[in-house]
Amino acid sequence: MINTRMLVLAVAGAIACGSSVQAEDTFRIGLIDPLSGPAATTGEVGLKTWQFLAGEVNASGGLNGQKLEVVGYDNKMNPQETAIQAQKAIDSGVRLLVRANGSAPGVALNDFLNKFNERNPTKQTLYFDYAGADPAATNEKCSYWQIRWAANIDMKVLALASFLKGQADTKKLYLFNGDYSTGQGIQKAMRTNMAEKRPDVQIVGDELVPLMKVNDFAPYVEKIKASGADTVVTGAWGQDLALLLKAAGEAGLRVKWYTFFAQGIGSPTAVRQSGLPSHTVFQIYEAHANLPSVAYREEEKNFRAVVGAGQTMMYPGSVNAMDMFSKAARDLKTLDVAKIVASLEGAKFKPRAGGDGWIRAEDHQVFQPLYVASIGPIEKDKGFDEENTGWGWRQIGEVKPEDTLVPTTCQMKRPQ
Amino acid sequence: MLQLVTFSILNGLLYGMLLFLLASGLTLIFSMMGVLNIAHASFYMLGAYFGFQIAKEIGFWPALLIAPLAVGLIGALIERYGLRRVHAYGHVAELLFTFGLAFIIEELVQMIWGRVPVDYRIPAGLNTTAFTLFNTSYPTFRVFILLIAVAVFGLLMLLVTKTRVGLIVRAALTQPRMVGMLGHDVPRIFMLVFGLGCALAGLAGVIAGPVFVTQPSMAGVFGPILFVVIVVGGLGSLAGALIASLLIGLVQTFAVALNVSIGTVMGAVGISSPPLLLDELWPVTIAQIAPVVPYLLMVLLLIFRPTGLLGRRM
Amino acid sequence: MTAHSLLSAGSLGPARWVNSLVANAGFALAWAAAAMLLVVLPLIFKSDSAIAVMCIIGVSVVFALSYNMLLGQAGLLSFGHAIFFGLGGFCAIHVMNAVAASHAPVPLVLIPLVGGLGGLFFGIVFGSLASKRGGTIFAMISFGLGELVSSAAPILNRFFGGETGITTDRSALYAPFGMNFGPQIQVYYLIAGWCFISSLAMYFVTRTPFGQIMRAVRENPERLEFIGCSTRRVRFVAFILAAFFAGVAGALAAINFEIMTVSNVGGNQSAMVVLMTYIGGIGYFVGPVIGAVLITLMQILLSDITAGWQMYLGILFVVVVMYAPGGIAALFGPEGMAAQAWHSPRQFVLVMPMLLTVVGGMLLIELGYQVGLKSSDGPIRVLFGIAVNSRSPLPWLVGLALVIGSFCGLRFATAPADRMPAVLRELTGVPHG
Amino acid sequence: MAETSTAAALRLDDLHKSFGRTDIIRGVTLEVKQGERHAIIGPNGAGKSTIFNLISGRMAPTRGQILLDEKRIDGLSPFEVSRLGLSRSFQITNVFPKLSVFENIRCAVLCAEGQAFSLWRNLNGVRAINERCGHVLESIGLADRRETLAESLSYAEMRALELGLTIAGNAHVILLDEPMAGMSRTEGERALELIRKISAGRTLLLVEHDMAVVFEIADRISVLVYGEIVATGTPAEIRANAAVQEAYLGQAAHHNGARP
Repeated sequence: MINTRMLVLAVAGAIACGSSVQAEDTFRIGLIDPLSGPAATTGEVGLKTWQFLAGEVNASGGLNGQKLEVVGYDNKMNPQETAIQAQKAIDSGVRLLVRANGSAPGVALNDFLNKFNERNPTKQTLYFDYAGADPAATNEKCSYWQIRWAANIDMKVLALASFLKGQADTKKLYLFNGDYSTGQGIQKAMRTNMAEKRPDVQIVGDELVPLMKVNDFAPYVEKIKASGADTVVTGAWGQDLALLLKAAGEAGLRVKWYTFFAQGIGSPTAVRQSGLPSHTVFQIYEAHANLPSVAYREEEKNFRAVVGAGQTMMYPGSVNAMDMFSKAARDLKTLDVAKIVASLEGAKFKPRAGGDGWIRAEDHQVFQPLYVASIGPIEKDKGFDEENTGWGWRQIGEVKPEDTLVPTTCQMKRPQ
Repeated sequence: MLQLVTFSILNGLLYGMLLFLLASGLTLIFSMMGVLNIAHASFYMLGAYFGFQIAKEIGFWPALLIAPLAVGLIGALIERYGLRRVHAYGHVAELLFTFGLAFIIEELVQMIWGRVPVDYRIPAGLNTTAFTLFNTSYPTFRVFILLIAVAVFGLLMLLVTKTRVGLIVRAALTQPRMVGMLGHDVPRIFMLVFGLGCALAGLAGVIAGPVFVTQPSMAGVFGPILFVVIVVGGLGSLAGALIASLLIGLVQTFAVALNVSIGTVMGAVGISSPPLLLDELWPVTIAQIAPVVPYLLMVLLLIFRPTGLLGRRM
Repeated sequence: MTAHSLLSAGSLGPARWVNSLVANAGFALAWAAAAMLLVVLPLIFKSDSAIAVMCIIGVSVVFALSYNMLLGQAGLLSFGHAIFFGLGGFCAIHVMNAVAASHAPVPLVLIPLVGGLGGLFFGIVFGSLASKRGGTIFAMISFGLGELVSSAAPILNRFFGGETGITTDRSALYAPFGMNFGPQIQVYYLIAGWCFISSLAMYFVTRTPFGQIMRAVRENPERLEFIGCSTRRVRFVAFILAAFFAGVAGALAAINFEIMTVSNVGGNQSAMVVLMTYIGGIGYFVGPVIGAVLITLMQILLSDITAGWQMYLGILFVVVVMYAPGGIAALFGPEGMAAQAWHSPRQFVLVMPMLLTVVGGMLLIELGYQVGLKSSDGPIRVLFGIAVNSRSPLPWLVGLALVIGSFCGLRFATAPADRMPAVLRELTGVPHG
Repeated sequence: MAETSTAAALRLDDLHKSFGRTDIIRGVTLEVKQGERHAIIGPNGAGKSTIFNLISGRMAPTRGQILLDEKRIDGLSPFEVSRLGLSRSFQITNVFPKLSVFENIRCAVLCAEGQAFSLWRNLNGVRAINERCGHVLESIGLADRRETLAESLSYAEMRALELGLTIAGNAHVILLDEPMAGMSRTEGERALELIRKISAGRTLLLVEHDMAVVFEIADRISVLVYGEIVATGTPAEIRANAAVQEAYLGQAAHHNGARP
């Protein structure tokens, strides 16, 4: 039978590649993110970021005599693929997984680890979500084995609302989001928060557009125009954001754009191309290249030196994650992730970006200051620009972590 | 409101004409060779990237000429050395060949230009506003696209109706075998038509690239809608393709403009209470499902009138 | 589509029919051997990930075989087969959660059946529309339906669970004899069992009268009408059978991953099964099995080694379509190239230049990625254990030389055509005698 | 001469078919008796094939009725007509190219036996079916070719298989569309024998250009000119019929010219 012959060969191959040998003195970190296909751009930056951070740790003598190595696993943005890649990583000795892109893979990984760590107590594995935005991952789908180092979208919306409180010129608000969980989340949270913080603001439009399916946003732009909005809050990202801004630029729509994902790859370029006037596109995020914090700008400089001048360090969460992980490892003198996660519960820390941060024990959600910035021309060596567009972020507001406190529904199952 | 309608029409026309640029080539190829070229949108993408590269090196205007030719040439070569040998194995094999081709082209584009959108800008000369209606400016470049599309449509019609080649093509639409019998080199005609179709797609890419985003996923975004167009228009009918393109362009833009929910629509036709399990559809607005509408149209049409609006064969 | 146009859809020609009759005694043995293999595999490959990989392969095998019922047997090219894989899986996962919640004494082992019935149900719904016509129209309807479902799914949050999908815990179900299917190995045997049963069932379908009629509708639907058989009904039955087994596969996936998301009904999933089935070979029963194993491994493992795994997939597919329309199975089949190659040294020699072509091609592709997409990683790329500088012209020249040289070598070496098996003749472009 | 009863096996009643504005069949009324061999002749473009397509369900008539054993069949789809016991052959050979001769016949038998959708029995296990296929193969003289692919048969063999497919079912009325087309003399002889054999005990409606064959085999002949029957009768009567002479022979030159 051919199929049997094939199967043997195939699986033999699988093993050959699957379980690669690891040196004794290296601690391997598995990054599970899209490394092929359209979403790979973000995944690759994530991989570079973690390899950069691991390099820093190694330069400072590694952790407890062990060098860090970051290995990428391609989950193709697919939750099921995420599970199998996690399995592969753990098999090859990985005990710390990191991941950021897409909420489905995130939830899948939480789910996988909850069961896996229970079923295989000897191979318990920790997982850092270094940029995930889906609230579910720290609410109904939360996991003891996950720590989320980025603010989830509910927190960001809350923060934005409290920022807009101080923005008198925002009177007519238009909500423009993708028709998927995060988009719907933004829509809902914005409405409730604005009603509470700025009841005077009138929500003149509320759009949910199918994800990555719209070719021409001009009709939507016409609609926004017709609504007479002065401010648009959008969770659009990547292609959708680019097309939206482009159409707006063409039609000469002049509003303030408050975005959640404008630091994403290609988006600064898109802003630049759109022909929109400077400092009309805003983002709210854990950091930006031109923060007041000297320490962070230093890190940004080193990062760009390694990865390329155009690429900002777009995952500040990973910096905190690596800092806190190595600190815990050194304090406890161990790399046993079970001990480490236990020690991190409720831990307080000082983010390099500035301010205070802490890991909430109930849901392992990290709280830290968020920054509102607008993009516009940056003079040479007066700061970093984005993607070599000559435009960069300028801070216009900071939101204290206390103003991002959202309750959690997480019922965490802690191992006995 | 009037403003919304006017600009919806304008944008609908623009989008429709772009669709037509692609659909015309696709439908020609299909009706002549019986090949449903799944990779057609990939040639549109190639056009955009070539356009971007050439515009960067030499300038936009040369790109407008060279890029489509290059894409057409590639298309012809693929037909000659790929599709033609597969032809012997029948239509399924041909379909699958183009299916695999789409895969490869997307990967090639990523390999060469990366996965990030490239900075393909509207040429300075055309980056102005053509006219301003109800204090909304309409960009010159969109007008330019419209003009090009209309011009191409005109030329295509001339080619098909007035020239000898067109005569053969039209004959081949209905009587492919007979044309061969009449001693025409049918394979060569196929090659030319395939090249022409790809060139048209390439042209669409060159002019659409700056308006939309030029990135590896652009083929995947445009591809499916194309089949809707040629099916709705009727396989093998240029006029049909035009009508369908405009129809879908307008349907999509207006669906966006509407703020009606399915519930209200259903209520209007007398189905007030949602059927089991579908009740969460009721609050969904037409704008939300705008991009789904064409596929509904396509399936219904295929089931009840597979010849499409103006289709001849099948 | 004309009957002629479906020649590529493989066939069980008399030669092979005789073989299968002769093999009739042997085939029971073969299946027994396959069963044995499924049992012992996890004893050979113990690592968790190996077992996990084999689980996924099992799922893909069932899925691909179900697809080949349409494409290989009935000659129906569907671009929306994932609908039934996904919907079956979702039905299964909802039932699993319901069972777990109500503590009903339903063992996990029966869940794939639920998936199958789910697939069957939706198969009947969509099949009644799609089976109206064959050929290209069918392909397009299936495509349209696929797009419809996959674009409607994100809106129907209750059934599809939105973006995060629906999760479950297989070990929460009623577990007789302490089999709670927590450990992957238990899941493996569940999947292996169902894979074996489904494959056997699908094999038997090909040997029933209906199997014969399916091949007839593939060959010449019109004639079948005139000898008194409703082709629409044939297409319909074939469609719902395929949908049933796709549903089973979906349920197995749900059990294995304990999560289903909208991506499972998506176009990508539909595309993958086309690739698997066709690359494996639609003319042989084992074809899809080979394809499923190969493509699944490529998906899971190749992505670690190279950024261009999809490129290789696409090229492999196109090469198969162009040069080996019978698929990989045909190469090993009775008149296959490889089959000859084994026992004819002359042709075994020819396998060498082919391999060289492949090596050269890989070299060029990897270099391409290094200078293009991966340029930020620097010019050096380690290939076949050698560090290659993608900036220097030498490796490029080597690659080109390998490809062109060995390809030309093939063309010369393989004349005269008449002494060559068909596939090789195709491969080397020598015109038929 | 087969015995002829008075009951009509097939009756066409004022049958019309028009494509767009052009009328192809213009009120054909025709009665084929049980067990008779009836031939339709007429110049090219008279509408012979159209009549076959109407009877066999390939097309629906614009007006008029078709009765098989006094039951209306007009407008039914081909497989329904075939189920009612009427089966046809095609002028251009129309078989299952990639299936073996045996499989070809077996398909027809399975359909006729209502076994087409049986999913619970082994194909080779159904002895009755296989034996019946054997008989059919015997009767069309392809027994020794049973495992050959249909596409690799000789032309004459293919025509035989075509007939085999037509009679393999339970059809008691068979329509043969130019069974002799493109055959050499000797092949023709054998084909003629074959037709005689298979039409025994069946009702036969035949369209054929080879007049020798028609006048030799047919019990009755109908002459179709421009979609109308100008005459029906025994070969002798037709020979004698002036109208036919005029209408038909007038065409002869053109008609022969048109022969392949």
